Amino acid sequence: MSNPPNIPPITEDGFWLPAQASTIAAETDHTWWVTYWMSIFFFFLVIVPMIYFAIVHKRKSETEKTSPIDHSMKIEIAWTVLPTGLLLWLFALGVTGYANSQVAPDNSYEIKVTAQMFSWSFQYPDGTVSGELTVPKGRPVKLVMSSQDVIHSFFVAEFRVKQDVVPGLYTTLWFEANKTMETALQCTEYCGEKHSNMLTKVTVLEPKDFQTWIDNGGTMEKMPPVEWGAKLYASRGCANCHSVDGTRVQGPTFKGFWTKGSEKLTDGSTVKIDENYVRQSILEPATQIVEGYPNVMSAYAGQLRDEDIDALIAWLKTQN
Amino acid sequence: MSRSITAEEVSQIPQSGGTNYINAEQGVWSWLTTVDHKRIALMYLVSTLIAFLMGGFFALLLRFELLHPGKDLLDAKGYNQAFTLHGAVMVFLFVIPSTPAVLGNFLLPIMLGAKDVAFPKLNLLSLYLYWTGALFTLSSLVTSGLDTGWTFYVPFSTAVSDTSVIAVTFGVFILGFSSILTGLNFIVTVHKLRAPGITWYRLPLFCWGIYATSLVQVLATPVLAITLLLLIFEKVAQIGIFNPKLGGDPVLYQHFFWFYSHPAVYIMILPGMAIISDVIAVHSHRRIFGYKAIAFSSVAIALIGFLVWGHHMFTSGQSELASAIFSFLTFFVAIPSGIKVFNWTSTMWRGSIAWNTPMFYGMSFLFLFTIGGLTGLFLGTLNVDLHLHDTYFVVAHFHYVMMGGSVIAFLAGLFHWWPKMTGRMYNDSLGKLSCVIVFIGFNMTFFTQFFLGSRGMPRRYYTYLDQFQPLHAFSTYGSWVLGLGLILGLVTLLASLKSGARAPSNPWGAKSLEWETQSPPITENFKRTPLVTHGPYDYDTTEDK
Amino acid sequence: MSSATALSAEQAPSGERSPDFHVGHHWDSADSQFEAGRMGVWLFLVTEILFFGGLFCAFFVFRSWYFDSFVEAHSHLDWHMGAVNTVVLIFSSLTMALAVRSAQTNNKARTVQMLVVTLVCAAIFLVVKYFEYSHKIHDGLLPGGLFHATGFVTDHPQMFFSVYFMMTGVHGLHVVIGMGLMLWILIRANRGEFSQRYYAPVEGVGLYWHLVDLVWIYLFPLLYLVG
Amino acid sequence: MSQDAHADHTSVPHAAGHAHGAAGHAHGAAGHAHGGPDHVPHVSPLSLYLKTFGALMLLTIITVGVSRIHLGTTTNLVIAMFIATIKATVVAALFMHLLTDKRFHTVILLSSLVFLAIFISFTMFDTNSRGRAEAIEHERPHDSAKPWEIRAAKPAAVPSEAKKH
Repeated sequence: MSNPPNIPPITEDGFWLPAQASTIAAETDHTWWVTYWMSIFFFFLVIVPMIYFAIVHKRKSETEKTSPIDHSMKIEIAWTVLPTGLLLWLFALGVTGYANSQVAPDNSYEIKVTAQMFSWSFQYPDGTVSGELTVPKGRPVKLVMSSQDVIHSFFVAEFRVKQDVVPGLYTTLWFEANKTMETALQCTEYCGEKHSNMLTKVTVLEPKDFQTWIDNGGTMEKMPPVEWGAKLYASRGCANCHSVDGTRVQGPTFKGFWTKGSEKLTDGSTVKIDENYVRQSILEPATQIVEGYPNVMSAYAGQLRDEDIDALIAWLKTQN
Repeated sequence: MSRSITAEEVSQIPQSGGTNYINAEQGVWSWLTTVDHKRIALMYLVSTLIAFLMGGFFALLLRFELLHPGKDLLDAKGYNQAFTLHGAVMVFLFVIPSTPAVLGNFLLPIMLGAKDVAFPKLNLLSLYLYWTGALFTLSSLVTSGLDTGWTFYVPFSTAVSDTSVIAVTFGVFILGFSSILTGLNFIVTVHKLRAPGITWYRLPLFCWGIYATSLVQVLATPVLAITLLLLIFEKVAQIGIFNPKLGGDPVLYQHFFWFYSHPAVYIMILPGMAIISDVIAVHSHRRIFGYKAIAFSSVAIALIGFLVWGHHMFTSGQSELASAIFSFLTFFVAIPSGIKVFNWTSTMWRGSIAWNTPMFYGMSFLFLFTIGGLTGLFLGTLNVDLHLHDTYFVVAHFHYVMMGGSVIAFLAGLFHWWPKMTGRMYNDSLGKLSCVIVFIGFNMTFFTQFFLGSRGMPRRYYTYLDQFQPLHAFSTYGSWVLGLGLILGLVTLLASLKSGARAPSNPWGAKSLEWETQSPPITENFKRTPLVTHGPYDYDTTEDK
Repeated sequence: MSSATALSAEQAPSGERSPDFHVGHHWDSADSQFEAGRMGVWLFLVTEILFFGGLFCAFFVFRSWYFDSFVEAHSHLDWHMGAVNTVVLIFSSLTMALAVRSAQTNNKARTVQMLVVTLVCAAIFLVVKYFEYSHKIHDGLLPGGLFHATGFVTDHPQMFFSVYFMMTGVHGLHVVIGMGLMLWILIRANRGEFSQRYYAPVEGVGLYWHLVDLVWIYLFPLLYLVG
Repeated sequence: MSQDAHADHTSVPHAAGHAHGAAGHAHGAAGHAHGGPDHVPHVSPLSLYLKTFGALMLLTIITVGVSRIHLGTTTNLVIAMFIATIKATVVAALFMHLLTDKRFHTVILLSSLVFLAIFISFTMFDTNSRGRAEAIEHERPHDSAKPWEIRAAKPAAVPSEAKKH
């Protein structure tokens, strides 16, 4: 096995933490390292004496007498007050960084995020919709997120950000990427069978490249429709339920779909397979359920542009 | 002061034959209708160990599956069901009931010098409720399984999952009542059945720990009951309290759930701490350092534990202000835990430390729990938690606390009180060997997961990015070592039943009351109610007081 | 059961029932057993309060979110029926308290009488509840997704009825369980098992019943009067 | 083992069990087989129960009466809760005998209310303040470098654009 298609690895940097790629990452890592060294200190403070005592005070005879000292106010107060002070310091570090990470600057670039089982959809201010997240470098990006079905969670390790995406609630998250890179976005709230496949690619581009990307409707170079359709198929969740090799998954296979001519629906009627049928089935799938399949597909209305649907149709025609 | 006691001096020589609670009556029926707390404890022991083996089996399946990305053994559905059942069985059927219902049940009355718990029939009812709850929970194995995670988060569990959610939640609902009744029983027992001379400050610290646990059981578990009831009604009658489509709130479910389940973490760890306090003092033959500090920190943990549940929800969509407050309070629960750890280490100072199985497990606990506790600081710190939340770091953290803490402590307690419970001595070398293997296997399995998580590996993933494969594989190899060690430990104990030497009444030279009666005790625990004139840790010291 | 040796020492040799027949072998006296039992019941009531507490929490959360809906929806409840039930339940609390008192004073006939009256009150409560429920069901004033009444001007009346049905339903279940418990002590009282030295079950059930009353004391104004 | 008649029972009462809480009971004479005191109930006079019932009825009428006067829904709610709490206290103190019972049982009851209050208030603290950080941000724009200073300065009156250049 290898990574799911198009998902780049997380950039590693040292033993513990991934590389930093956002403006808040450094502060988060600072808190991490403070906590880390504090933990190391207290760990040895407990474990070294434990091992030392176990060795030097190993029992030599059953009648051995032991120390009568069973408390010491001074030392007990010391080991209560001192850690309390350190913990309050940790809290202060944490809450400061948190405040920074929660409140987006006013000039943020706003992207709407819709999560559904098991794909992500990013809608840009100009209407461009993409299954992958592409953001400009050096500009705060604010994500306004909601879920169509169950709870998901948005996590990009290099940005040090995470936020659950909840149905019936808008949650927000912001970051400012400070280097151009590619990485993986992972869903971190268990959302069902394909939870671990709910990944997508995050790309940070130079502002001018990002502008090009937006102008091309979410690609760097204009792709031919068939190729664009294939990409949408892979990135927008179609592949989870519709196979291209004829195996039956949740929904009908796309193999030989276009040449089949017509489809029998659960209400007994038969429809002709044409552009209108496909369009309708993508935008409002519940209106035309193919006989023998469950009504589980989410509606893509508002999430795909007309060009996207045209591209998908062009690609579907090539599946034989 | 010499260790004078008005109850008859029990000789150190092993008793052979004679009646005890095990052979007092014969036949299955005598066990199923018993109200003797010791027999009930033994039945709990067998039941929870079966649950432990099942949970462990699921764990090995999970680890095996994670050897490589993609399918090794299970498909995604099977994996999701395995981790759900691993969590649900371990939490609800093993860790929560294990120490209170097994060791607490067995020892609490004896340590108090009582003949039984306050309500013996209620105690038996708890056991039957446990069995009934377990039956419902495990029924999912033969029906359609369960794939919601042990947390049953809505709306996945209510709107999407087509598995046996109702049966399992109903089972857990019943298990909750078992837990409540056990806690209630113990609280009244500690208040009302202490033998003459056992003042609050002469209680063994085990009793303090169990008492604190019981408080949490009584105060927190009812909220779980109503939560699960609402979940069931959501599924059968679209009640809508947690359903965003109807105006309900899925985050509210998390509040309800964690109001119970965070204190439940203390239901799991407080008894472990209770055991360790006794094990370390007894095997160091030393007065426990900071008795009152340990006793009150147990109660403090139990109470502060109710104020911090929101730290499970820092990324949930909870209000930022609430997160800040919950984070602040979370640090205060770290302090009493820290105090305990310092006191335990100090108890070993100038002690007479026996290198035997219970002490090995006790020191393992100290090592592992310290790591578990300290890594909790990372998760309580708000901005670091944003990075670590729902990653393997969390998995590693709570396994260090639940497994490295509670389970290792349970094993320490089991090895410590095994001679009392069964009247047999086990092979100490084998016991120590099992501890070393468990310790190595545990750290291989779970320490790896800390840096898996900090590098960005999310939890509950069936398949994962290629870069994590070597670490996952190492963790899996560790789980095999861990499994081997645990099996060796159980075999050591079981072998003692067949071939172990008869246990004297006080094999460790301990001072608390349970060691004054014979091993195994008679049904009434003591031939007459003891009058206690000294504390549970009054060991011979270098100076006379 | 518990050990034969312990019991034989406790039982009076005459073969007559010892005055302590009900005292478990692990108690030193009837009094400490009684005290322990009462403490146990109180702890159980704590769990009951927290159990209902979850629903109160849901009530307050949704009331603050959907304030207008709650105000509008609560006017669809018939406060007269709620008031009747309040009186019935408080009266049953009185008779329950008197049943305990009669047991304490060895008045078997009065104990039985009072328990019967309490049972009847509980039944009246449920009958009134039945009429209320059937009226709501008829009007489609149902919880959550089942709600199909029309004519509401606010958005979330179904949440009010979710909370209403859960609260009154769980409370009603407690009334039913209470009736079962009362029946059980009624039979025992009728057999003459209770006296001034042993009436713990009557008092325990009494405490439980008062708690059921207590919960209703809050439910009535919350749901029926002010919403 | 001693052949003493008290073989199975200490003659020392379980002192610890009685140690806490003001005893509300007059303990009867000891002297039967169990050695400890027998249970003697505390019997309240009949008139007390009847008066309690009367008071509860009166309070019910007041609740209903007040709720018919419109003082604003929340004011009405507070008043209704206040009266309900009086009623609950009366029931607990007199019908449930907390007044004459061990103080510890009152502690038990109150502790449940404390934890319930924690549960409801913390939960509502979240549900009623979600998204507030964004609102605060809108009024008081935020400087990532110094989040606290800006809050302390509280420049709520300054239009956000003017401050940010």
